[in-house]
Amino acid sequence: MGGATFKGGVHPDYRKELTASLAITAMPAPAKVVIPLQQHIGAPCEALVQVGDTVKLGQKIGESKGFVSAPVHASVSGTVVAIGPYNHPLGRKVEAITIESDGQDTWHEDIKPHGSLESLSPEEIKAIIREAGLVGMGGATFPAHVKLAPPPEKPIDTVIINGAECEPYLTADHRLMLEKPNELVFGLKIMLKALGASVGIIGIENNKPDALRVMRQAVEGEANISVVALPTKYPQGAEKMLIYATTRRKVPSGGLPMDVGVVNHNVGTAVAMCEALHKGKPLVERVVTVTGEGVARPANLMVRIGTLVSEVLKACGGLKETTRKLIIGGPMMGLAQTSADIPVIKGTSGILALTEENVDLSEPSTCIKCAKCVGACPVNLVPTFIAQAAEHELIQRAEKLHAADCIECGCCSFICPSRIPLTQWIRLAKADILERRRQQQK
Amino acid sequence: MNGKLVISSSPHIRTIESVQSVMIDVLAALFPVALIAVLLFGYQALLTMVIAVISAMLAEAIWMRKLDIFGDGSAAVTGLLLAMTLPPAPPWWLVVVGSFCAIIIGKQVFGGIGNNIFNPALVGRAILVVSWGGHMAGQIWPVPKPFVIFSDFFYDISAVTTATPLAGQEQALNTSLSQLLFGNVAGALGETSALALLVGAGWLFIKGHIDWRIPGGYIGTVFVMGAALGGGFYGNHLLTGLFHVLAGGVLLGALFMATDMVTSPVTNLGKLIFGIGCGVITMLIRLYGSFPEGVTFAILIMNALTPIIDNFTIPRKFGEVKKSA
Amino acid sequence: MQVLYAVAALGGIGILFGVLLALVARFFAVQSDPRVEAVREVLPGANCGACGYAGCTNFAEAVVGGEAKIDGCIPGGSETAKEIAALLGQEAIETVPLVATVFCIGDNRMAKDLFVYDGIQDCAVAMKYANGFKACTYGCLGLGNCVRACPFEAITIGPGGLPVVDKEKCNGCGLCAKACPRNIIQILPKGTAGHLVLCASHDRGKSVTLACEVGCMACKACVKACPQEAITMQDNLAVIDLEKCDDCGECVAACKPGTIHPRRNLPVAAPRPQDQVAV
Amino acid sequence: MKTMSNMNIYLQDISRGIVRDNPTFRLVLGMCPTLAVTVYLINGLGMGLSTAVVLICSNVVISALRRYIPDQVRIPCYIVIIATFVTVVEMLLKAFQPKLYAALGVFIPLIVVNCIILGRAEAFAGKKPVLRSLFDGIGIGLGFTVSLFILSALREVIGSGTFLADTAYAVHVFGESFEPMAVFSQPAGAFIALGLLLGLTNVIFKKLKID
Amino acid sequence: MEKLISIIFIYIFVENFVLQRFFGICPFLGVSRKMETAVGMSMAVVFVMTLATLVTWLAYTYVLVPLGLIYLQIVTFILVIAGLVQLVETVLRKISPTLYQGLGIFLPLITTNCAVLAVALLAVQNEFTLVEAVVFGIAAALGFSMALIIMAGIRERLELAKVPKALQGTAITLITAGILSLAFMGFKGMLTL
Repeated sequence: MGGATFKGGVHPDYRKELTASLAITAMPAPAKVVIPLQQHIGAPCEALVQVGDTVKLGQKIGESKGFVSAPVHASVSGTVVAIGPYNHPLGRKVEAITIESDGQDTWHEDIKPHGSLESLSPEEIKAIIREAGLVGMGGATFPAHVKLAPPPEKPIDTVIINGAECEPYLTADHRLMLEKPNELVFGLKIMLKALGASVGIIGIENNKPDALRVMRQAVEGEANISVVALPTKYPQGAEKMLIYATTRRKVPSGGLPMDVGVVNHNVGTAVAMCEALHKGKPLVERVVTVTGEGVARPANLMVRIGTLVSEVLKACGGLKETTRKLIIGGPMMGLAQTSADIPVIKGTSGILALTEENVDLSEPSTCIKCAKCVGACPVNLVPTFIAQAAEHELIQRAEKLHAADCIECGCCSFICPSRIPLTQWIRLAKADILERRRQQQK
Repeated sequence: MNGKLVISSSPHIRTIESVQSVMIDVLAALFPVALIAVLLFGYQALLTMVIAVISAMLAEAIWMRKLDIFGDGSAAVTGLLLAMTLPPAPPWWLVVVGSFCAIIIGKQVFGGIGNNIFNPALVGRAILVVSWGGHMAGQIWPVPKPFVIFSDFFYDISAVTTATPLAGQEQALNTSLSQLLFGNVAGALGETSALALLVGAGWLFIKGHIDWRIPGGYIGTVFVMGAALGGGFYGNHLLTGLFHVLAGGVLLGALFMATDMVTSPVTNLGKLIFGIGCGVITMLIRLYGSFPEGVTFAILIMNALTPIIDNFTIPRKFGEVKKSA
Repeated sequence: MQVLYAVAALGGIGILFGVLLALVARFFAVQSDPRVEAVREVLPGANCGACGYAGCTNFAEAVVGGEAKIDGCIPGGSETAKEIAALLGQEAIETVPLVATVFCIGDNRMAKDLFVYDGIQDCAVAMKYANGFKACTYGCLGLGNCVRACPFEAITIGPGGLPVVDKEKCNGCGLCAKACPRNIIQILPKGTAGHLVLCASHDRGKSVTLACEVGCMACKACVKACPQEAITMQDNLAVIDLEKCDDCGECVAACKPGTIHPRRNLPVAAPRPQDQVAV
Repeated sequence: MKTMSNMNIYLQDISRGIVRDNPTFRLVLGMCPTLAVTVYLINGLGMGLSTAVVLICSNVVISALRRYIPDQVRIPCYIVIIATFVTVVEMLLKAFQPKLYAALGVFIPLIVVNCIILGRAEAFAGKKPVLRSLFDGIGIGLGFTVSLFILSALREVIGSGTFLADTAYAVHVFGESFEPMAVFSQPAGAFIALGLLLGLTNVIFKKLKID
Repeated sequence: MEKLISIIFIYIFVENFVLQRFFGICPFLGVSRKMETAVGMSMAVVFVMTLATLVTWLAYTYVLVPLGLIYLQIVTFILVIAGLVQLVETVLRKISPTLYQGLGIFLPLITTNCAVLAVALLAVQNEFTLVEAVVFGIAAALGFSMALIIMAGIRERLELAKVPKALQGTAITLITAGILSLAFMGFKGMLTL
């Protein structure tokens, strides 16, 4: 195994050298945190506290009854000063709890270790993970416990840890692998036990030789866990691509990894899982790569959930004058922001500031049918035709061209010499198709 | 920060390539063969190329009412490609008419770059061939004179003439394969040196602008059909196949004309089908038609079929489950 | 003799086919929509295919079914189109001539932008990103959905980045109003009488002033000034009842931001000076 | 006064046929002969006039008989009438213009299926009085002839370098040494020339604001 | 046999009815807008042309020639074709509505398709035998279909292209047909009858 890879993909300028050698440093807790009640895919939480309440670090302050959901916790100790809509990285305003820190960081009394892995049953593990509010920390923010509870007719034999970190600029996972390899492996073991799976794989792109070395050391003696070096290519870390590269299993179109007996999790999630079990610590902080040519002092920071991005940037020396784009996440799939007045949430893997030279505002020109997008598409679509169909509102045609299978990795837009926003068009077509399907079901 | 933040959909970084850079790469790829042509045919070859490029750019600028003559560079590429298909010393007006037809009828009436159905340079050439067959594809061609440009700058290349290797079996036997490879052979400017064409195409291949399927399908088919049906001169069927690959416009067509991005299929399977189709039609015309060469017509016909090929070769998406009956 | 043969042969063929056709028509009769038949009757019947359909009957079916345009028959020309329109009862629409009117004058000099949008140039798409790049969430984004929707080329985006309606070409079909995701375009009866409040913002006064220099800030000065009581406040936006308005112009004088304009002299947005254009 | 307005209608019928409803450039009908016979001007004119004659005659006869032709079988009747006139024209040409007849070949009998004629029969002659049908026929027929004249003049001058070749008035427009752009005397050139002319008419009509 | 093969090849590629001989231009321009209709029309044309050549050849050889009425061929042929088409249409409509939907709706368009009359006239003019005439009819129809389908593919793509307004529709279709005709000239001289 190893060396197998998907067809297509692109090789952007990775620019990881900005932060790859910088160890994770803890950012001091801010005076105020804003914790959105929805930081995950699924049902939003309801506030468990009221304005004026005193909360402690790690105290559960939001909870939902839905299964596909994850609770939120206070990331500082202090007083709730407001509950109401606040800016959210996803673009709209979302209910959020604002807490003013008392500077004490007093841990909540319920936070205590859960005992050894051997003593816990899979059900108990899942309950612990849910209580800790763990979600996919690569950016997808899918509640972690849900992935560990597949339906009984879909047995899982393999758990894959995604250490590819194929997004340019980002190094948060890279640093975690270097600095917390044992915690990561322990997190993987927790998952294996919760799922009753037998094989654990850690996939790492081979542009991170140090991480490969460290992780290989960490898994020495673990018979059922292996580290796989992956070719450096974007989007190597996309779920389906990663599964294919490490196991040669193809997730069927429209299906989920569990259909081929696989579950995958992010490096950050695995480490957080370890801490949830060992220390009983809920998800109140995460590693964020603050980087880009527009940031004065790029860094890998351990940041409390709910810290405002503006505060984080201040801790890194602020933005340069030439900054023209502020992105939450990586440059390929991240979301551009209108302001820094947004909180860091569980899925915030990076804060990226691009400057004028990296922001290409040239007008798109006509497609010259160079077919580079066809070659780059990792899921074998013909992006230019889909975009054309979307532009002329030919939704049926877009559907026939499998627009709904797009994973929105951005390769086509990246590679297009005509600068056509292909990904955006396809996203549009996808939304229209899903809307139509919903209407047809009615 | 000065200036407002920019909001766009992901991805937020772009390749440094642009339409213009792609076109410049194509121009660069044509340089080796252009150089060989000038070395062989002297100043007239250079003049032909310059007139073709300038009049093509002019035609585009006039139609689009723009001042930026070079623009995205596509007109220059069309002009140079057209020049490559012309004899070494055509009358100047022929070159100008060809360029204007190529740009206007071949490209601009369809809406300009990216929208044209047919390869503009070949449309221009086809119109010239049908209109002035005597100038374009007559039986007499200037004999190349290596390094004439250094020895005698104003040497009139059309003074001594011969027939092209494709004119008949006799001419073919008079031409050695190494002659075809290095280019010391009568023919259109871009049909001379196979080696120079391969070098240029190699550059495009490295830059990722062309893909092996179209040239591969095309050249492979010509080779196979040449070997099987070419009559086996040179005493060997395989050598006959090779002759058909190296002689005439097949390499120029396969490497530079058929691979024109706009007018060839975008799907991988489609590209292969396209290449094979070009090969079959080329050989049919060469072996059984009244024209000595069929590259132009073959590629134009396959251009016309491109939309249909594309529609029938949409690739299977990743993880698509084969439908069981 | 020759003539007899000719007559006999032609007549024979004629009778043969006549009888055959008559028989076939009787035994193989198929019911069809009488309206299709009626439309079929007024078509030239040349089956030329210029309409893109397989024949006149197909075109008739398509017209009745609403697929084809009434003026789709090229040989028939405008006369046939009129006849078809009469048959399908569509001529009744043209009673009052209508015209599209843009209810926003916040051009790129008057209205502030929050950020620069880079992507698909489409108003509805741009609105998915933080509700549009303008500070005013009601104002025109100027990306031209209305322009693309207009089949008569009656709308263009003017120099100030706002749509301009060519009153000559516009026939008030309303497609632009439907295409506008901000609902800024209204279809009004043609004419020059009356005044209009050229703003669509329902925001409160303070946020309007922050976003746009010419937005209605709901100060009610016009309501008080109007002697005809033609102006009412509807959800923080002044609205003039055209039937009551007598063109006295008191409201124009009262309106501080200059949002109200007479219909006979609608403003055309001026371009913003080059040096201020954000790139 | 009444006659005046009547005259106006007739004049309108004629001018409409030539300009606004020009069969070639506006209605885009009868393309086959338009493309096929316009290599030389004389052929184009011959075709145009032959078609015009058939059109005028059939228009008049159909209009005259319009009350007596049963509705259900009107198309076959029209076709018979048209075919009869086509046969007459074919015989006349064969007898008096054998050269032209040979040049036009199968396109003479194919006048029967020229959409212009049947189209006018259905759209106009079958409904309107005889006199108006006559003028409509003249208008449309002239329109067709004019279009063929323009197209064939263009193709002959560029494609052969001559004007009115094969007649007593033949001239070499650019002199004998001119090398004509032969593509225009080929089928391909016919398509391209007509396509470009159509585009040109669209531009001109738009500039002149004729609907 | 060789002659039959030559007829097929020549009338599909070399002497293509639409691109080189200008027969059936009207439906070629009108019905090439969508691939679906182009395919339906093609099938209908193959069917009718074959049938029409057969019937008109018989009518000519066994009725007109013996009676010395060759001058009636235009009237006879067009009547026979019109009647035939009408007959087929009515029968089809009743017997097989699905086939009618796919094929029958194109039948009226064929009556005035000069390609059909031309094929009948040319079959007689070229003095083909019955078999040759029928093969000729099929080949001509296939040639027509090929041009139609290629054009439909191109036009579906041109629908989405930025063709200048004045050239949209018929004009650009004609220019495309011109280039197509140019391309097919490459087959010139391949096989003769």
